[in-house]
Amino acid sequence: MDFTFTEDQLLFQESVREFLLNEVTAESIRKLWDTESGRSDQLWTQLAELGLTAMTVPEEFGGLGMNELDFVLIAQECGYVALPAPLVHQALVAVPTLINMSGDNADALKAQWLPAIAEGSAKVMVGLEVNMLVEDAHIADLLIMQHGQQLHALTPAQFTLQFNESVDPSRKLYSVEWTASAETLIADGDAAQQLIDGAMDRGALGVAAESLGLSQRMVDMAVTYTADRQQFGKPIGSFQAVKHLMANIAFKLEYAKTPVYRAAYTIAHKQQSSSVNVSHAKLAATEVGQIAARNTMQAHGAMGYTWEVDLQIFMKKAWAYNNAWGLVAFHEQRIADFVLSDSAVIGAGNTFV
Amino acid sequence: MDFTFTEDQLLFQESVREFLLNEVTAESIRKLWDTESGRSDQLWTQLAELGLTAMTVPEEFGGLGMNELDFVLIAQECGYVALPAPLVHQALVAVPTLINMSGDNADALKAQWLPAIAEGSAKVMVGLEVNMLVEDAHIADLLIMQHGQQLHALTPAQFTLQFNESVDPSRKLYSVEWTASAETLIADGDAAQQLIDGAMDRGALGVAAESLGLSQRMVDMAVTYTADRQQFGKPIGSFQAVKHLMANIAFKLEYAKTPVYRAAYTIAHKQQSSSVNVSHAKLAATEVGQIAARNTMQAHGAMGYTWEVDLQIFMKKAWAYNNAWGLVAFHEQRIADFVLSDSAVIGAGNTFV
Amino acid sequence: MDLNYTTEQTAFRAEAREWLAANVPPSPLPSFDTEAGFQAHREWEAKLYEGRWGMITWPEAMGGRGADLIQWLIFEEEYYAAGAPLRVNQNGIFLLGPTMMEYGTEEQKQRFLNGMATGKDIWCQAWSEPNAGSDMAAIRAKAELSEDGKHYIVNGQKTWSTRAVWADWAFGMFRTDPDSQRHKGLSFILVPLDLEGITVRPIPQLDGLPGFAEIFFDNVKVPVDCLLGESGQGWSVAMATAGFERGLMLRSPARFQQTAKRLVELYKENQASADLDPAVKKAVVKAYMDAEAYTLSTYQTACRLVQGGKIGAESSTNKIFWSELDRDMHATAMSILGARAELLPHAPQAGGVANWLDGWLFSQSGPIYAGTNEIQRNIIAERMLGMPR
Amino acid sequence: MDLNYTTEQTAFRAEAREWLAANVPPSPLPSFDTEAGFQAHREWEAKLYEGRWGMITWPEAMGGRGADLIQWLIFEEEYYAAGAPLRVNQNGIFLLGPTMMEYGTEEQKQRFLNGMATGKDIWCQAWSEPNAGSDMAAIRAKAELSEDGKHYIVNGQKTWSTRAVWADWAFGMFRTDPDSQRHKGLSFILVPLDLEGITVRPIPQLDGLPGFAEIFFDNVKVPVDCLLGESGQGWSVAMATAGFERGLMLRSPARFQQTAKRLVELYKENQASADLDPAVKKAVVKAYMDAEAYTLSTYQTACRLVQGGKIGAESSTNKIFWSELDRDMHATAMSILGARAELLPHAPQAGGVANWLDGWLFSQSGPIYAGTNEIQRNIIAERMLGMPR
Repeated sequence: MDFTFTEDQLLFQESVREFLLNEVTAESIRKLWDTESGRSDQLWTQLAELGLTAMTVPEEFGGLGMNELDFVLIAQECGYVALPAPLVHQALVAVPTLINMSGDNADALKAQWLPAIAEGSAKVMVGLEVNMLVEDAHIADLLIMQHGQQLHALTPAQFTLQFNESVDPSRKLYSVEWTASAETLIADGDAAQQLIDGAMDRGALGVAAESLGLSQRMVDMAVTYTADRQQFGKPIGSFQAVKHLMANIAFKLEYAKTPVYRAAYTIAHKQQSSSVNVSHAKLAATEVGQIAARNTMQAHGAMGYTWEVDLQIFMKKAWAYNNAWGLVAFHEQRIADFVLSDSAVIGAGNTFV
Repeated sequence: MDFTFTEDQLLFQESVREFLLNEVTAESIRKLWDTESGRSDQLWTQLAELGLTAMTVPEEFGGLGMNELDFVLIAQECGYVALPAPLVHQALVAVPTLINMSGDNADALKAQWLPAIAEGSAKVMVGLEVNMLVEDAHIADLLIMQHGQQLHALTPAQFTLQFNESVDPSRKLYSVEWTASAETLIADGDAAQQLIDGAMDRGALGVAAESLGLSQRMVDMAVTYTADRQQFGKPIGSFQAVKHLMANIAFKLEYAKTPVYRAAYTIAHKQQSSSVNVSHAKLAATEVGQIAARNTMQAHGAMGYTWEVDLQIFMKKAWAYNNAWGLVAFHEQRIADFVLSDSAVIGAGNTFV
Repeated sequence: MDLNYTTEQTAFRAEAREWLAANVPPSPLPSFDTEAGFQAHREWEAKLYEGRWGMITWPEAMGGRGADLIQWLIFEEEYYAAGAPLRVNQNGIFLLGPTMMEYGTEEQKQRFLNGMATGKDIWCQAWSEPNAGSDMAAIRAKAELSEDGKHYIVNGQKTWSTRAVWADWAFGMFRTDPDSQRHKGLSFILVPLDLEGITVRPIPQLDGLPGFAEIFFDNVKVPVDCLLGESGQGWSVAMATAGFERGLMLRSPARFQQTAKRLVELYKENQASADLDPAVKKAVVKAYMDAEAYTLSTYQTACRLVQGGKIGAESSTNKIFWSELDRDMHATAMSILGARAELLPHAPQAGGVANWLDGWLFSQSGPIYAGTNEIQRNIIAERMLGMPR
Repeated sequence: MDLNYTTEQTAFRAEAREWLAANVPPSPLPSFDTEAGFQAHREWEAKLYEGRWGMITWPEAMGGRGADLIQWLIFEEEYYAAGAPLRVNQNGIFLLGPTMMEYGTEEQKQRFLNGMATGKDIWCQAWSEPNAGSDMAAIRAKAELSEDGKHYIVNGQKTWSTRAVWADWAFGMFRTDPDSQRHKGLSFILVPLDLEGITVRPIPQLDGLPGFAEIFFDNVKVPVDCLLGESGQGWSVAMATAGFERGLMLRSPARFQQTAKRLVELYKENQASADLDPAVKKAVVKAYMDAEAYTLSTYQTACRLVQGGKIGAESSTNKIFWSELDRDMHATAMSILGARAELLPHAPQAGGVANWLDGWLFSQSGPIYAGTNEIQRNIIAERMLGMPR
């Protein structure tokens, strides 16, 4: 029993954090808002150079062969800077979907795409029905699309996109028009369903981990702001009401972290509980995200309501993640189905099985 | 349009408050805890002398002929002192049930019981199935009991009682064993159902009004306590966190009062909306009761957790009222049924109809 | 207690309803946080004035109807139910207007009230400063009397001035006694925004539109007849205004009742999916109840005031209640909309999101502006409950 | 990260489970807030000691098993799952014991630890005073050295001493330097409760039982060898104890997991009526999640500590989390029980209420004792987030 990350994992997290804090500033994010694609090839190249695009790609395909647990701390850091690039999506959703593929075309697909993903020369996105829209479809070299109980792989010539503007200017959401055909089909029936379920869980894990980072960032910003901002002759951060707004985020955030790490672990180790664990992680982390948005907005006063203050970058993403990769109702129901089933073994001593 | 009480109503409320504050002290309540019946004949006589038992009895039966609206402020004061006597129950539930009775025995029943109620020489209680147990059945001279869609009237010889101890030592709850017979039957079918529904609404109105008083009392006690109690060199009431605990009761309490008054008005004026109005009143007032209990307990610190501190007298009653005269779910469903019906006319301009 | 409208009140409602049905623009005006929208709203103010529906609580002689608070509530109900435009000149009509009637000279009333009423002059507030937000007494912007006594020389910076970008006039507090501290030495001054030395810098809001602005004053010469009330008495004058602001006039229960009604409709349209989260139905029922409670309490207060009572702590309790109700209702709508909630209305897949997102963004400001809810809770504890400072 | 138990851990669990299955009383002991119940619990402590399950984290030489925190968590899980009695001597074993091992003299360890372990000496705390609750540094009870230096003469009053009514010994802080202020000049002293001049006045709780007491000291002569740690260093010694108290050892996740499990069962038994209030199912799911989260975080902290890490702000975050979780779970149970919720278990119509009402009453104290949750929030804001004081 060891519920800690290794020194290596923590050191790598730290170096990625340092890189991201330097490269992905609020200023650089706002600059991307004014570009057409909203995405930066240069940033992607940098991420690839750091090895981040290769992390979850198996070694035989030129990757680092790491798993969801290795990546979860990185996803948290991506949230902390509100990374405007589909790294988490690709590493946690697209790559495992490709890896877990079997059947006729599978080997060819893997050989074609995984090395390119690892080296940063190709981007692959996954569109599931649960999300209605596909994030970053406009920069995808390959789209893996759900069609009921099938998965299809599409190259840009095989789809057209319509942009859907989100309240978060960093989110690039598209509706995809395309036609399912035997030529595009890559998985069907149970095999496809397993891939879809796995993609769903990993997507939810990703936004859960990012939500931890987003929440931490909002708290850090508000703590800094309220230490500087003076009213009634003292910093507003010295008022108990403001302190408690922050403490109420901080203590809940602590209790959202371990469910996220546990979910990453049980996914990585293919444990049966992973779906329920992911739902717990998603609910806990995105709930903290909502509370963090509300309380840090309040602590910022009128400043928080402006376009100029960077809080909005993180707040709007936290709002959007509340409804992405499965609504609250969906995840609650998954847990209820487990907890209320006659076969559920719960209570003391049954957490790790 | 005049949503205020008359000078007379307010003056009478004040004189009743003064009487109750003098006569119904925490000390006197604790003394009653040590008696077998938990009730005081002397107190009942005093209430009768003040005219309170006669208030809702029609003038032709020796009463004051006042209605639910006249009585609601009195019920609020009864809550403020946690009156250990079934005045609200009798005036708001039993008396109107008798008044609204029709049929063969109705006139005889009214003539026998209403004058006695008015002068304080008889007590009549109503037992509805929604409450499972009957409060103060042990001191009732007449019990009106629901039996499905029937009402029966029972004298003490016709029932036996079993005491059910409540967390609130002032509540005297009984299960009643009795046998329905043609002899005891006083209303049947639709006529009985109407009486049952009316009793239910009035009972809920009563505990709603009492809950306002209970909540106000808890706030008053906690404000006093936290002004006296010193920690870190100043009164704990000067800490913002403690202030906000109290403010969160106070502002919600303000918005629970008008729904209670509106419900009393629409019942008194037999308006169709009264059932929905009562449910709103009950939900709002008992919710404030729960918040008041929690926050004043917290403000009292460890003192609040003791038997010695009088807060428990009011807190435990507020807890009990949350589940009396219809659970939260029941009242919410009544409002939902109205609001979601296709015929509901809601929105601006439709509050008073 | 009599919860029936009088015949006169019912007739008044009918008259308002009829006029609104005939005059409210068939489709919503563009946001008044855009230049075109601002102009359209200014024209709507003029139309309201023509029908004598612009400032119904003002005396008849000033173009109003001398309406009492009950009539005002009735009119607001009809106004919101008709989906009429927001009031671009609310700062003028509801805040400055009543203050001017109380504190203004006869000459000032003649000069300003008509322009305010007709929509010719749109007014904005110039109260907050970068370091004087919740703590208004910390104001530093100066207005020094010129040597000839004809002008105030105004210097300093104001911020969070709502609708200041295209407004004509501002009113606010300035420190006329440079050596004064806190609440003393402040004066209430009216400033035409086209004077030399004034720079208005728009502040974009969360939605990107410039809903408020900073105003910079660089040796601006404001004529002395723009002083409202006595010099050095600005705090008392402003408190009258603040009382109005936090009080009834700007937080019409009708607005929240209509939001609750739209929420019920949204829920019914999406009931199957919404009910997957059992909290939603409960929240919808609560929205209805709370909007009702806010209405009931407002009527009670209005009746008390009509009978000569004074406004008490209601201005703090109602600030918390409506702002948290508004945020909660919009949060529930966002839950119902699910994956669509984040989309702007023009997004191809946004079907049915209406303006809930806009409302959600706007509702974020409720617990902050006009005195944060933390400050209001302090006020309730200290002034209403008498807790120690 | 490896979330599997080792073979040794699994074997340890099996051993604990087996012993508990054979030894846990078949029906619950009476409350230890009654005299008979106190005695029954004292005997249970002795039985635990015999089986070497009383203080498993203590060294083997002292009758423990030298268990690490993971083993402790495993044991707690088995203990709560077996429905074993509450620990009447928890103040001794979990608070004073570890403190004494760190600060006690060899002679003190010999003298006190065995009596504590066997249940012969039941210990209570004597920390709070009427005016020193949340503000512990305001302690006034005095312990003055006698002229011959052999005794402390103790005077003053302590309060909120849990289980003090029938306890044998108390430990607490007293002011040994009469001129000292706040945190200085305090000493940590052990006091036998049968000394002359000591009066223990029971304080009945909300449920009417004397779960705590006031202790009055009137010229009580306490031998100087009852000083723990150095004279005047009481604050440091006590803070070590407070750290333990707020920390892991007394808030076993197992307790909350079992409550969550019982809540799930209660819900399933009453599902038809419970589902009429849609909030209930949501609350039940949340209870399960939060109890899991508390367990996960406790394991993480335990693993960190086992690897040599230090405890940080966890003691404040976990205080808030478990106490509000416990109150919420019991509130949900009260909702499910409906009209029965207020009934004592022996009421004829109480069928199925079990001990939920007792738990509800007890859960009220959680946000208050061991440092109110308001204080904990201050600590999180100031020490964990670095907000200004």
